Amino acid sequence: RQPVDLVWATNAHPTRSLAVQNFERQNPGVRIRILPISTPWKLQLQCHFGRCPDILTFFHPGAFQSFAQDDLLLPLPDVEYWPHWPGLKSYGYRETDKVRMAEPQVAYPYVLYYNSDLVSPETAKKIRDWDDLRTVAMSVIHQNTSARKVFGVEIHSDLIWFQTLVFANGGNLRGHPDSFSHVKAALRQMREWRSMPNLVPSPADRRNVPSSGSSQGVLGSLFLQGRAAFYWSGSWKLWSISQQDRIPWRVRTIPSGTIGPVTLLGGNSFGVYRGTKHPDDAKRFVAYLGSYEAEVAHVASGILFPSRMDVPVPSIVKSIEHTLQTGRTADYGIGLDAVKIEARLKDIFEAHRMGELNDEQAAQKIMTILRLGDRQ
Amino acid sequence: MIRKWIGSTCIVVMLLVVFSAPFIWMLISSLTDNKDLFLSNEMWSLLPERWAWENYVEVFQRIPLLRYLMNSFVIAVMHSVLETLLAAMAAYTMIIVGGRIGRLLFVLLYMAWLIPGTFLVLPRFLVTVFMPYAFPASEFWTEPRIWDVFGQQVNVGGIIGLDSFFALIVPGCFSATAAFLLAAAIRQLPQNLFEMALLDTGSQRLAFRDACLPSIKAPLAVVAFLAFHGSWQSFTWPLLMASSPDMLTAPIGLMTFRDLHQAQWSLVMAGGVILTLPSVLLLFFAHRYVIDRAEVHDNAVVAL
Amino acid sequence: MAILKFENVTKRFGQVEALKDFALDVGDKELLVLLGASGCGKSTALRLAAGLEQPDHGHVTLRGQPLQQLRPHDRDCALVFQNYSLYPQMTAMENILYPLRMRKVAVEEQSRRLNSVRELLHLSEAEMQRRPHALSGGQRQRVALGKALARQPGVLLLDEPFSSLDYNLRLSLRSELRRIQKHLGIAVLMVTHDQTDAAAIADRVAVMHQGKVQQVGAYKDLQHFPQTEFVAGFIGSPPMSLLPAEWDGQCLHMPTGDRLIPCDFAAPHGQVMLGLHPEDLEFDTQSNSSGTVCIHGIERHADKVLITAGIDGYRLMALSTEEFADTDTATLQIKRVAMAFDVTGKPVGPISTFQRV
Amino acid sequence: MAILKFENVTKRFGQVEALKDFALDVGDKELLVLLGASGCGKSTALRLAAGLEQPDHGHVTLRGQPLQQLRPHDRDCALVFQNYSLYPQMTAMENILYPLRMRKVAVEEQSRRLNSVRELLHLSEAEMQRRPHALSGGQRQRVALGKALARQPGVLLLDEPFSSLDYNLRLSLRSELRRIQKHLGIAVLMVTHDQTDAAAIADRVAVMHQGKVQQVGAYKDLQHFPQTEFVAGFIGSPPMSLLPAEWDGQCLHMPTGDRLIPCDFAAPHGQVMLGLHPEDLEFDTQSNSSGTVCIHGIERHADKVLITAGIDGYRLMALSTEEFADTDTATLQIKRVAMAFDVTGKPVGPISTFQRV
Amino acid sequence: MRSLDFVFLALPMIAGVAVFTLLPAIIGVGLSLYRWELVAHPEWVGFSNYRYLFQDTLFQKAIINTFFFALLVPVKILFSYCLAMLLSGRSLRNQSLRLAAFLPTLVNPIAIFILWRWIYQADVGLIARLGAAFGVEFPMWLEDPTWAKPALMIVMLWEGIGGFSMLFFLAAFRQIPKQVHEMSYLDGASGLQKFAVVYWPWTRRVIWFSLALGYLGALYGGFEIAYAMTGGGPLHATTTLSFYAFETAFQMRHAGYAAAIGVTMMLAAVPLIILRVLLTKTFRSAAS
Ligand SMILES: Nc1ncnc2c1ncn2[C@@H]1O[C@H](COP(=O)(O)OP(=O)(O)OP(=O)(O)O)[C@@H](O)[C@H]1O
Ligand SMILES: Nc1ncnc2c1ncn2[C@@H]1O[C@H](COP(=O)(O)OP(=O)(O)OP(=O)(O)O)[C@@H](O)[C@H]1O
Ligand SMILES: [Mg+2]
Ligand SMILES: [Mg+2]
Repeated sequence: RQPVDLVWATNAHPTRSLAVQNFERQNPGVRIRILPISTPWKLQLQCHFGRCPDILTFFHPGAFQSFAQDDLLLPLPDVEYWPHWPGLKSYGYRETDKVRMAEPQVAYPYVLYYNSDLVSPETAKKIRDWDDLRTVAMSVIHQNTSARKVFGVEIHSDLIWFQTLVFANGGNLRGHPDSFSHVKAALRQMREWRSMPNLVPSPADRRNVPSSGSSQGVLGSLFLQGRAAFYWSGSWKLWSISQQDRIPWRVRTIPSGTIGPVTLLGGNSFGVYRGTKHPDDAKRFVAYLGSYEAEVAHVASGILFPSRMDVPVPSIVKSIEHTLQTGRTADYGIGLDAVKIEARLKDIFEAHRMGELNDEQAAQKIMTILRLGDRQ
Repeated sequence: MIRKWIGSTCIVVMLLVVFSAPFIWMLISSLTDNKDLFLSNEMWSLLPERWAWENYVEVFQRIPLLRYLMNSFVIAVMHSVLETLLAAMAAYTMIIVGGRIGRLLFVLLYMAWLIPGTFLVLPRFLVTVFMPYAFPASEFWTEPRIWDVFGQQVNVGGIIGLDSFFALIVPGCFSATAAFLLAAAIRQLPQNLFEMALLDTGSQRLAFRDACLPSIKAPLAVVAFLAFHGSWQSFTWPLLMASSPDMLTAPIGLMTFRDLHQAQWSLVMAGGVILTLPSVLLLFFAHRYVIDRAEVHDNAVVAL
Repeated sequence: MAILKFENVTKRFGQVEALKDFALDVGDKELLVLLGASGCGKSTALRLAAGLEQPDHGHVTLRGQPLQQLRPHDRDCALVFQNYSLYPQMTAMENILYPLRMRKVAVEEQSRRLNSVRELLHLSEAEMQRRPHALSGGQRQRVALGKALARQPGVLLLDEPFSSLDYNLRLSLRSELRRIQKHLGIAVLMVTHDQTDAAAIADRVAVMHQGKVQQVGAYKDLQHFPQTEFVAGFIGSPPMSLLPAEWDGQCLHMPTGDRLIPCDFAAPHGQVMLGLHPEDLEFDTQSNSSGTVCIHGIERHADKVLITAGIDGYRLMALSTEEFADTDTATLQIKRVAMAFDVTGKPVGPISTFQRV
Repeated sequence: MAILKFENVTKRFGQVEALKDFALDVGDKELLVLLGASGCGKSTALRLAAGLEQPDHGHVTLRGQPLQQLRPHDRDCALVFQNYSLYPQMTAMENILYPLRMRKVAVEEQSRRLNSVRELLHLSEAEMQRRPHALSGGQRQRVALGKALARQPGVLLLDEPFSSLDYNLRLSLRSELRRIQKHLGIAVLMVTHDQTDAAAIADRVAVMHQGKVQQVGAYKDLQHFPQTEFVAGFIGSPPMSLLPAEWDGQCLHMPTGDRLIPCDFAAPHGQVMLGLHPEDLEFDTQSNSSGTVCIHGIERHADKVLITAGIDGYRLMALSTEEFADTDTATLQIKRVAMAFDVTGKPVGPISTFQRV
Repeated sequence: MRSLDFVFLALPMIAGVAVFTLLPAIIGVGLSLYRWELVAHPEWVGFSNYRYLFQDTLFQKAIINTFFFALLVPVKILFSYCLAMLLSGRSLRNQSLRLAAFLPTLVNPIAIFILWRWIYQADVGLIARLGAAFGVEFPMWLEDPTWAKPALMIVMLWEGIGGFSMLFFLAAFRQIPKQVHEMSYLDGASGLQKFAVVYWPWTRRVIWFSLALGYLGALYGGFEIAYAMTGGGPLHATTTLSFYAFETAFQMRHAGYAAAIGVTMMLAAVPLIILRVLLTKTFRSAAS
C-alpha cells in the first residue's frame, strides 16, 4: 500500500501532535501533517478553488455550518451514533438537513471563576442570580483598601454576556415572540452594570489586543493579577489557571436565576474535506479523534471536558459537570452566516457601550440583523 | 561649544530611545514567560523575573518554523532578484531605449502604480488560481511535486497556480516604484556610456548587461533591499497563495500563536524578533550601499 | 579618395537645427579636425558618422556605402568620447578586448591585437590590469584610444579626446595620436574646440558655425586666407580683429576717422568688413593724431604683449613684440588688411598696400 | 604691505597632506596667481583663505588679524568658484544683491552698488533680470564676479574662474578682470592651472607643487630663472626640457654622448640636471654626428614648429621657426643651458657659454 | 529596437504588468458590477453596489478617516526631512543613528503594532504611567473614538519618519554640491535663509515626489496598523478605506462591493495624474 499523506488544518495546541502520534502508531501507512490555521476565511476561499486540507477543524459552530452549507464536507454516515453531549449538535449536524458532517472532540462550557481571597467560597456558593452576583461584586469593590483598582466581574465578551442574559431571561435569539423585549432587557441590564464604577472592566483596563478573535491570551489578566473578583470565561482556561500559583481560585457555574440552563457551550469539531484524495483514511482519523480512547488521552493531557458523555471528567471540575448536560450553543438560524452576524453584533455592542446607541436603537438593530442576516 | 555638545548628545539619545525602545521591549517580551507577560503591572520593572530563553526553542518546536523561514527566504531572495532585474530592464527601456516601446512601458507602469493594492488582491488571486487552466494539461501544472534535497523529501508545490512558488514569487515582482527609482538612477549616468556599449556590442541587451547594470550597483542594492524586505514581511499574498503546510511562510506561521483559544504573545514576539533579524543583518551589512550611498535623484519626480 | 562623406546632411533636434546642409569629406589616411564653438554641432556630426543618430536629410557614406544600411556594430569606424569611454568595472585589458569579444574575434587574434595596441600606446603590463579609476587621465585616454584601435577601424572618430587633460599630457598624447595615425594609415575625424590641437596635428581643419561647414583647409590657409567673416574672427590665437569701413570706390572710411586709399581693391560700394591680423595692428601712444581707440587691456606674455582695444563696440587685438606702456587711449596704425569682406560676408580680397590720408 | 598672509600653513585630509608649510603673501592691490598641476593644493589654499577650512598648523592672517577670529560674515574677502557661484533659482540681480541683503546693507546703498557693478562688468539691465541658466557662460562668470565685487571686498579669491570658458571669452574676461582690479585697487588671489592666464595678467605668480610654494615671482622670471627643477619643467608652453648630465668638474657628459665644457660653472661633482629652453634646442637632420635622439612628433603651428624628441626616457621639446622635414632621428644641438640643478634640485646657475667636444 | 532586445528587455515587464496588474484591475472593475460572496456564482447587480456606496455610512466614515490619515503625510515628510538633515553627516554617530531610525521599518509590523497597543494601554500603559508620574491624565487612547486616530497617527509617524522617505532625502542632500553650501556660508546665510537658498531648490522635486508617494500610501494604506492595533475600531474610528475594502471582501465576503470601493479609491488617484502632467510641464519650462 502506498503511504498516505493527510493534511490536518488545526491550531498549534500540543495535544494535536499527541493525537497525530497515537494515530500514526496505530495506522502505519498514514502520515498526518498539521497546517496551522491563522485566518478561517482564507481556508474557505482556498477550498472553493480546489485546495484544501483533508481534515478541517472548526472552533465555532458558525464556521462548521458555513462549510457544511457550501457542501465542502463529506457526510459521515458511518459514525451515525452520537455519543456526545447534546448541546454540541450544531458542531456536528448540518442545520438544513441534519446530516452528520463533523465529529466534536471537546466541550467547553462557560464558567465563573472567582478569587477565593476576595470572595469566600460560602458567599460564592450562595449566588443564585445576576443580582446576587452584582451585590457580591460591589461589596468586594467597596471593601478594597489597596491602592490598586479592583474590579467586579471580568467578562469574556459582550456577545457571551448578551447571549447568556437573553437566555437567562427565558429568551431566545430567534423565533421567540418576545425576542425584542428580551434583547432590550439584556441590553438595559448590561448598561446598568456598566454604569456601576469598576463593576465590569472596560477593554481599556487591561493589556489588550484587538478584539477580532484573538483576545484570549490577554483576557483574564486582571483576574490573574488578583484585581478581579470574578472571571466569567470559557472552561478552556481551567488548565492554564490551575497551573499558576499566584492567586487562590475556585470555579462555579454561571448563576442561572430561575429559568434554568443558560450556559453556553463551546467546543471544536473535525470534518473531512469533500475533495480529499483519501476519504477513508481521513474519516478514520476523524473517527479516531472523537473516539473514547482519544478523548481519554486528551483529558489526561489537560483538556478537561471531553465531548463524549462516557468519558469521566477529572475531579477538579466534577462540581460543574452538570453544565455540560444543559449547555447549548448559540445559533442564529438557517442560511445566516454566523461569522458575519457576530461581526455586526460586536459593532452594535461597541456602539451601545460607548453610548452611541440607546437600548431601543441597539435592540432594533440586533433584531434586524438576526432577521435578515447580512443582506444589504 | 560644550553646550552645543550636550544639546546634540541629548537629541541623539532621545532619538535612539524613541526609535529603538519598542524594539527593545519586543526583545524583552520575547524573553518573558507567556504566563508572566500580562501579570506584571509594574511597568517600571520591565525586565522579567526570569529570562525565558526557552521561548525561542519553543517557537521552533511548536511549528516547523525552520521550513517556513526557508520558504520565506527563498521567496524573498527570488523576489528581490526578479523584481530588481525586471525593474532595471524596464528602467533601461524607458530611459535609454525610449521610442514607442519605452513610452508604452512608462504608461503601463504609471497606471499600475496608481492601482491600490487592496483592490488588486482578490482579482490577482483569481488570475493566479485560474492560470493553469489557460494551458493544456492543467494537471501537469498544478500537481504538487516532491524534490529530494540532500535526502530530505521537500514539497515544492505545483509549477503554477495555487500553492506554488511561482504564485508566491512572481505576481508581485512587477513593481513600478522600483522601475521609477532605477530610471532616475540611470538618467543620471552619462549617455556616452550606453552609446559606447551599443557601438561595442551592437545590441541593447548586451549594453544593458555590461554597461548599465555594473554602473547602478548602489541603486540596485537599494531596490533589491526594498524588495527583499517587502517580500520577507508580506502577509496577505502568501496567506492566500500558500495552502499546504509545507508552503507557508514565516509571518503566517507566527499567526498560529495568536489563534482563537490561546494567544502566546511571548512566542509571537520571539517570532517577530527572529523575523526581524535577517532584515536588520542585511541592512547592517548593506547600509553602506542602501543608506549611505543611496542615489535617488530628484529626477524620480519627472519619471513619475 | 574620401572614405567618410557627409552629403548635405541636415539634423534637427526639435526646434534646434544642429546640422544644416552639412557637407564634408574625410580622405583616406587623413587627420581632419572639426573645429567650432560650443554648440555648433560638432558632436552631432560625429555621432551621425558613428551611426548613433540618423540624418533627417542627406546621407553619410562610408567607403561609398550609405551608413544607414549597416548595423552600428558592423561599421568600420570607432568612436572615442571625451569622458566615459571605458567601462568602470573592467580592467584596461578587458576594456580593450571587450569589442573584440563581442565581435567574436579569435582568441589568438585578440591577444595579438592587444599586444600591438599596448606597444603602440606605451602601456605597461601592470597598467593593463588596472581599473579605469586607478589610472591617470592620460593613461585612461590612451586605453580608450587603444580600445578603439584594437578594432582596427578604417575611420577613427574622436570627440574632444584631450579636453580634460592638462597641458603636458595633452601635448604628448596628441603627438602620439599623430604618430599612430601615420603609422596605421587610418583616417581620423577629430572634434575639438581648441585651436592649438587643430593647428598642431591636423592635415586639414574644417571650421563649423551653426551647423554649417564654413571652410575646410590647412590651418595656415584658414588663418591667412579666411573665406568668411566667421572664420576670420575665429581662427588664430588671438584671431583677426574685424573692423567695418565705408567703401566709396576710392576711399575706405574707417571708424577711427582715418581714410585709407587702397592700391588695388575691387568691391561694390558700401560697407566692407576689414579683417586685421594682430601682427598688422600697431598702437601708437605718442602721436596724438586721429584714429584714437580706447585701450582695454594690456597683457604681457613671455615674448610678446597683447593689447586689447575697442572702438565703436568693436574689439581690436594687437600683438607687439615691444614693451607697451600703460595708457588709456592710443592711435591705431594699420599695416596691412589681411582680408576684406563685403556685406554678405564674402571675401573681396586682401589689401596689402594702401595710402593713409 | 601684505594684506593676506599664509604663515607656514599645513593642512591634512586624512592621509593626504594638501598643504605643507605653505607660506605666501598677497600684497595690497596685487594680482597674484597660484599656479600648479591638478591636485597640488591650490583650491585648498584658497579655501583656507576664505575660511572654509581651518589650518592644522600655522595661521592665515587678513590685514594682520588671524582669520579664525573673524566670523565668515565679517571677513573682508570674497570667493568665486569655478562653477556654482550663482543660485540657480535667483535672477542675476538677486544673486548680486543676496550677500548684501544678508549683511543688511541699506537699500539705497544696495542699488548704488548694483549699478556700479553692472557698469563695471558691462551687464545690461535685461541680463540682470535673467536666471543663470538663461545666461551664457561668460555672462554667468561676469555675474559671479559682480556678486563678489558688490561686497566691496579687500581681497578677491578666484578659483579657476575661466576654465570652463572658450578662448575668446576667456581672453576678454581676463583682461576685464585686470582692468577692474586696477580700477578698484583690490588684491586678487587667483587659482589656475593655465599658464597663459597666469602670464597674461598676474603681477606675481606663485608656483605650487605638492602643497608647497616652489617659487614666487613675475612670470618672466619664473620662466627664465626657475629656482627648482619642478618650476623649470612646468613653466612655459612648452616648458624647458630637463636632461641629466654627469659633471666631473670639467666636463658635462650628456646622455647623447656629447661632452660639454662650460666656461664658468661651479657645482659639486656628480649628476646635474640641465634645463633647456625650447628655443635653445636645435635638431639637425643633416649631420650624422653624435648626439642622436629619436624624434617623436612634429607639430607645425602657425609661425613655428614644435619638435618633440626623446632620449633615455627624457623628453626634449624644441621650437624652431623654420620648416622641419619629417624624420625619425636627429642630432641634438644645445645652444644654451638656461639653468642647471644639482641632485637636490637646487639651481647651480645657467651655463651660457660652453665648448662642445 | 531589434526584436530580440525587445523580448529580453521590455517584454517581461509589459507581460507581467498586463497579466498581474492590469488584467486583475479590469477583473476588479468587472467584479464591482456583481454580487459575489466568494462562493457559488457571482450575480449581476449592475450599478447597485455603487448606489449602495452613497448610503453606506461606514464607507463615508472610512473616507473621512482616510482623509485624516492623509493629513499626516506633510507632517511625516517634514519630520523625515528634519531628521535627514540632522543625520546627513558621515560621522559614526550619524551612521548608527540612521540605522536606528531605520529599525521601525524593519521590525515585523504585527509584533510592533501590538507592542504599541500595550504602550497606549489606558491604565497601565507606558504613556499613562509616564503621564501619572508628571500628573498628567491622558485619555484612553485606543478606546476613545476621538483619540484613537491621533494615537495611530503617532505610531505612523514613528514608523514612517526614519524609513524610506528619510532615505530619499539623504540621497537628495548628497546631490547638493558642496560649493552651494559653502557659497551660502560665505554669503552669510543661516538657518531658514540657508534652507531657502540651498536645500529647497535642490530637494524641491524629492519633496514633491515624497508627497505623491505619501499621498498614495495614505490613500491605499492604513491596513496593517488598523488590523493589528485597533481592528478598525473603536466605533470604526480607525477604519480606513483599504481596511474597509479588505474587511468587506474577506470578513464579510462581499467581493463585488469591495471591488466597488476599490474603484472609488482609484478615482482618488486622479489628482496625481494631473499633478504629474503639471509637474512635467513646469520642470520642462524650467529646464529650457
Ligand atoms: N539629443 C539632443 N536633443 C536636443 N538637442 C540636442 C541634442 N543633441 C544636441 N542638441 C543640440 O544640438 C546643438 C549641437 O549640439 P552638439 O552637441 O553637436 O554641439 P557641439 O558642437 O558638440 O558642442 P560642444 O562643444 O559643447 O560639445 C546644440 O544646440 C544642442 O543643444
Ligand atoms: N575634502 C577633502 N577630503 C579629502 N581630500 C581632499 C579634500 N579636499 C582636497 N583633498 C585632497 O587634497 C589635495 C589637494 O586638493 P586641491 O583641491 O586643493 O587641489 P587643486 O590644486 O585645487 O586641484 P585641481 O586643479 O584639480 O582643482 C588633493 O590630493 C585632494 O585629493
Ligand atoms: Mg560636443
Ligand atoms: Mg581646485
